[in-house]
Amino acid sequence: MVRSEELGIGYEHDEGVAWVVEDLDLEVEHGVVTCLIGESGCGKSTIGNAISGLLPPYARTYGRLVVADRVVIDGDKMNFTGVRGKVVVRIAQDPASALNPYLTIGEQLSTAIRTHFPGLSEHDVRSKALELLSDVMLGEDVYDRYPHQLSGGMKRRAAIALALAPEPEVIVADEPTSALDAYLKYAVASLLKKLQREWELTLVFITHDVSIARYICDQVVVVYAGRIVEEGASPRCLESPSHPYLELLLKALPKRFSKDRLADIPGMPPRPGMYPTGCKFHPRCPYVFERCRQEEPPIIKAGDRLVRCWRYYEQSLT
Amino acid sequence: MSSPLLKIENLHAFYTVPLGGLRYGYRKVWALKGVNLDVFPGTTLGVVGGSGSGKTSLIRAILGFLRPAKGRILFRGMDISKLDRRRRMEIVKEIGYVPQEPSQSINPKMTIKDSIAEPLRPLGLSKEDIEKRIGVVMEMLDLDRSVGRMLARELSGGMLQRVAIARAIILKPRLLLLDEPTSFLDISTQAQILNILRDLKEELGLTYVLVSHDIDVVSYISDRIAVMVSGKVVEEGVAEKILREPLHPYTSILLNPEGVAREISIANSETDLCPIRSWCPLRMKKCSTEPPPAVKIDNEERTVLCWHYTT
Amino acid sequence: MITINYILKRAILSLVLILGVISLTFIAMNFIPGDPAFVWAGKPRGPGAAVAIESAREYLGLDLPLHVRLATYLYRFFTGDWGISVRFKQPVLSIVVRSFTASLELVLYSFAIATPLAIWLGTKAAVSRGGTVDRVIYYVSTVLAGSPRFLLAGLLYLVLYMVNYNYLGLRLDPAYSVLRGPTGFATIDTLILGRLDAFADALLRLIPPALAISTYPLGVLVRVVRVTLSEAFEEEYVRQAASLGLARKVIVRKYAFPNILPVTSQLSGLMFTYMLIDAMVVENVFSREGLGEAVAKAVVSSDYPLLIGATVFVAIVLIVVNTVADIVQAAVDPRVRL
Amino acid sequence: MSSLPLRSTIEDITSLLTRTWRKRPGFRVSLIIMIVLFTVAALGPYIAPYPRQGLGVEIDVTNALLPPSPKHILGTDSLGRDVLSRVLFALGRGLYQSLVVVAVSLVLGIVVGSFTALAPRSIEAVVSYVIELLLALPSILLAALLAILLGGTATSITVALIVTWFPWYARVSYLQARGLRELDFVRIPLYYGLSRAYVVVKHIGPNILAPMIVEALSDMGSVVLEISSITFLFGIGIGSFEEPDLGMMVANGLRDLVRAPWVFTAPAAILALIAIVFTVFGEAVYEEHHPILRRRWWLWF
Repeated sequence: MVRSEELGIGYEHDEGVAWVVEDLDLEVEHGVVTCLIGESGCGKSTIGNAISGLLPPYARTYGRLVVADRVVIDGDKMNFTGVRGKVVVRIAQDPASALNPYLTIGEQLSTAIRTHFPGLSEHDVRSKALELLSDVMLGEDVYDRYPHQLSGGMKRRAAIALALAPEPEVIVADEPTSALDAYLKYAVASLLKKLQREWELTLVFITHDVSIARYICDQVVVVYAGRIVEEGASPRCLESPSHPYLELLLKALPKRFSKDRLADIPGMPPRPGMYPTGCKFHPRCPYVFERCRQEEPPIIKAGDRLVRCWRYYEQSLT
Repeated sequence: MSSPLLKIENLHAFYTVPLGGLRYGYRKVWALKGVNLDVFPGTTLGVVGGSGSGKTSLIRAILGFLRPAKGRILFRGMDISKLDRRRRMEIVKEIGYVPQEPSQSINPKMTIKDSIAEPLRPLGLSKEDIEKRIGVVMEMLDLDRSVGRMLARELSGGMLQRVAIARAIILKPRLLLLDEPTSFLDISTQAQILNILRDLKEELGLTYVLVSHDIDVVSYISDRIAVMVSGKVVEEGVAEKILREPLHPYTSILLNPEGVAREISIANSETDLCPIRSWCPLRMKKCSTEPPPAVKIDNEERTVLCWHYTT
Repeated sequence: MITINYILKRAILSLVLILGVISLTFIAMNFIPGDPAFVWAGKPRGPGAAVAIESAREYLGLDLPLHVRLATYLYRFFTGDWGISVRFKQPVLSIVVRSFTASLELVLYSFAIATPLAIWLGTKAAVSRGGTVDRVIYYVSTVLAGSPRFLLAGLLYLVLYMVNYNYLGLRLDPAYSVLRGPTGFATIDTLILGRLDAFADALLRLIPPALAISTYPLGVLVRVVRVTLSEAFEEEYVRQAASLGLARKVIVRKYAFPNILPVTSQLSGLMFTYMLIDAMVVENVFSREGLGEAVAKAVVSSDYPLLIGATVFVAIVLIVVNTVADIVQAAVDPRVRL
Repeated sequence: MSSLPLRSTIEDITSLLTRTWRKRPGFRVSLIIMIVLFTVAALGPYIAPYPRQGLGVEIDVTNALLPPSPKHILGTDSLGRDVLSRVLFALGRGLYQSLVVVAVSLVLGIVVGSFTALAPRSIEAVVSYVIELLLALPSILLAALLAILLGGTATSITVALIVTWFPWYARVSYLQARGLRELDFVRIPLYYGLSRAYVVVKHIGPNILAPMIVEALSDMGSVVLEISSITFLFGIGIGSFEEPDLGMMVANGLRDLVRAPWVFTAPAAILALIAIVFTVFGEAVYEEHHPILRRRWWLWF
């Protein structure tokens, strides 16, 4: 459904281009929930924006990105007409800011519906909008309300309904659960999961929260410094990590019944445009050896997953 | 057992917010509705709760940013909410504060060194003394000396949070109030800060009140845990016991949120009734008529605010 | 619907401000350095001076106790007795009202010319930001907002004079001077009286100075519309709309455009002050009667009562205008609607 | 140690200016013209061909309203004074006056605004009220009143403008400081018992100074226009005048607009140049300071 080939994305600034994402080979199958996991600044939002066609005009690209058999990024050219909305929609992090404060929920829904289903009568548009609202468990009264008249939870659901209005095939959810209380996180995630099953959607779920990822995803993609460092077809990757980064990341999470010292990952993630040579993780890696400093490892098949680490290189040759 | 370093008795506090819309006037929003807590020297009390539970207000009330409407805040037996300015300055030295958002707690236009040294200013120490004490705390927090000359905007969130901790401990306080110290940080930086906090506590014999929405973060360094909902402490006790066997239904949800996976409502009303009475699995008739009592169990070790445990 | 409460609150606040302005002028009148009576009388010299000062002293009641003076002042203020102009020998209030109405007419027409044009140009610029169209609109509007109005007015006057444009000076042809309507606006009064010929005359005399004044709101509004729309385009909900695949036209019109309403209405209130100053200047270039003419004459003859009256009157108008602008600003935003 | 806040503000402003210089041709042009204008204004009294006429102490009625000629490059006015000399003298005064108005209003506004935000509630309410009150006063009428009371026109205009401009800066910096006072880096020093004055100087001031300076830079053009409008009106009323002032010269030239347009045009053009250059300059800085406008950006959807 979504396939990228050596995709690179960077942002132009005064002195040149800061490449945020490099050599990205991502493949997302139809009807699958894929989690992009990574810390802030690793480029996961950039990937999400690229897939949903929301890259700003000062973004530079190379490689190819294919969404639903349409080549949307080819070299430095982007073409999202007919893809944005129709095929892929993004759900923003903060639902309150994603709803237009000047329009009622109903107006926003019907504007989107009218755009994508131009033949519908006004009556059909309305009933379609009401249907969407009931899909996200909102009452009909919400149709005539302004966003500020809704509670936080209702806004979140209205924003999800709005994203479903064009009946897309792919939904990119960019940190939809951050800054929420624990049980609300799962409420949002389970609603998304439910809709994904019912509508047979392909869901790209971007998060930094490992436990939510474990809860919702089918496929795990761990991103570090704009690269995929580990990719697995099931949430099990998060229980038995292969890449040192993921391993340390999981060890750095406080665990409920253990008072063992948390893993200190030394240093900080590198900033875009200032990535080190060789393996991007080598300055912070406890297993670093000479080759890591010199050469960037390719993505290697190791067991049930793909890992970008030299430690698995020998193993893969045999 | 020794006497508590900090004792909070029946604390009530409110904010005034504009009535909203275009109506004129203000209304009271009760942030704290009768909080009782004891913090013993050398221990860590973890306060956990969702947004709007009043956990940050609790910290602000102790700091004096929020004036208590009722109740007492006793520090070493003195009610610090009623002290005059001069006496208060004495107490202030013993209570440090690490705020939530590092980018808002350190002035971006000031050098790191000046920021750290700020609490020392009213003391009138000599320049060498100040330099020495800055050096000591910076070393404790693994801050390079060169950082001292930098400005806040040149540092990452994790570094800034270290600076905030350095500032909080430079007066050698006995009590440290930590308001969500890691909620703006990445996982790896969060681990660094939590480790530092744990080390500092041992080194300096500090007492912590740690507020967080993340029960796993709280459990990592807490001896006791208090769970807050809607301005009340609904459960308080030894950390281990609460984690293994939560009694209050809200605590169970905090510990096992994926088990619920639906939106639940917290009544933030002005009434003293139980805030989760609308969906609570243990609810009784009494819950919607009378406010829940504080029930002591486990040899007075644990308090639960729930009718279910009255028998 | 915005609540009556809010309007009431704003009304009370502006009333308090108006009382403040009045008290301020009372202080200015009674505690000025030197002899207040001498200043009030217009710093007279010559034989009549002693009489004039004496009558001023009597009017100000300088020998009375302070509270009596304040009470008298407030009483006179609310009954419309604002003193007698030194220069015009007429009641201050009637002069102020008459000349202010003339200036206000100019200001309103300039607004009417500038606002639609500015919104159109500003939107054009914002939509093509970074492009040539935007750059041209941006620089032209910056230069327009930055040019002194008397220069523009002077050049316009010169050009019109050269082409023998017959509608320069005055607000109405002297032939129509008998026409007096209830509003004081020449263009409205003539319409009320059903004199279309006089209306045309008034309009043709009004448009050149109004054009000169309108360059200011035009320049400012174009830039504000451009900036506000550009900011709106960065809003998350505009991105969301784009992500939904909505057409650009729909996004601009439905999603971004409502953002400019509150800002524009509030700014119109603020610009009013400067437009009034511009009107006073431009009037003089076209030698129309108005507040500018009155003030220019008042300064020369030290017409203290007239200036005090004019200051209070204009301050009250500004307070009212800004209050109304605030209320409108609130009313067009659904977030504060109830 | 104490000079640091100021230093960081100066750094901010200079980096902002150099960035604007690099990116905006309008800014480059206006800055160069501004430098030329200021140089001419500084040298004006020395290079003026008829300094005594420029100052206004000498008139020459026999040579009234002469058109431009090699002897009088910009012609003469109704009192026979050399217009060029008058303009050269007036330029310096005008620039100086507007700089004083902006600088004094800015400093006064920041001080009043930032202290008000930290003051007790009652004082805060009173000062905010006074600021609103001053904002309602029409500058031009205030200047006229002061002109009667104080006599000297230049001073009364400066005072009137400061009285009406500084409340703007006070209000803006009050709003900014009110936003800052909720932040922990302001609360914490207060908690530790440091004085309000310290907090204003160390925490509030440095954080609002740079945006306020940008605000003031973009207001320079308006101040020039407002001053000239007021002096213009005064000039209309006054029959003859000595002081060299561009606004008054324009007013004076207006009487002979048709007969001798040069008397009107020369000072008006100079004023227009100053005001436009200031406006373009300020706007460029403002746009470059503005996080969204700064971006090289165009519609992408």
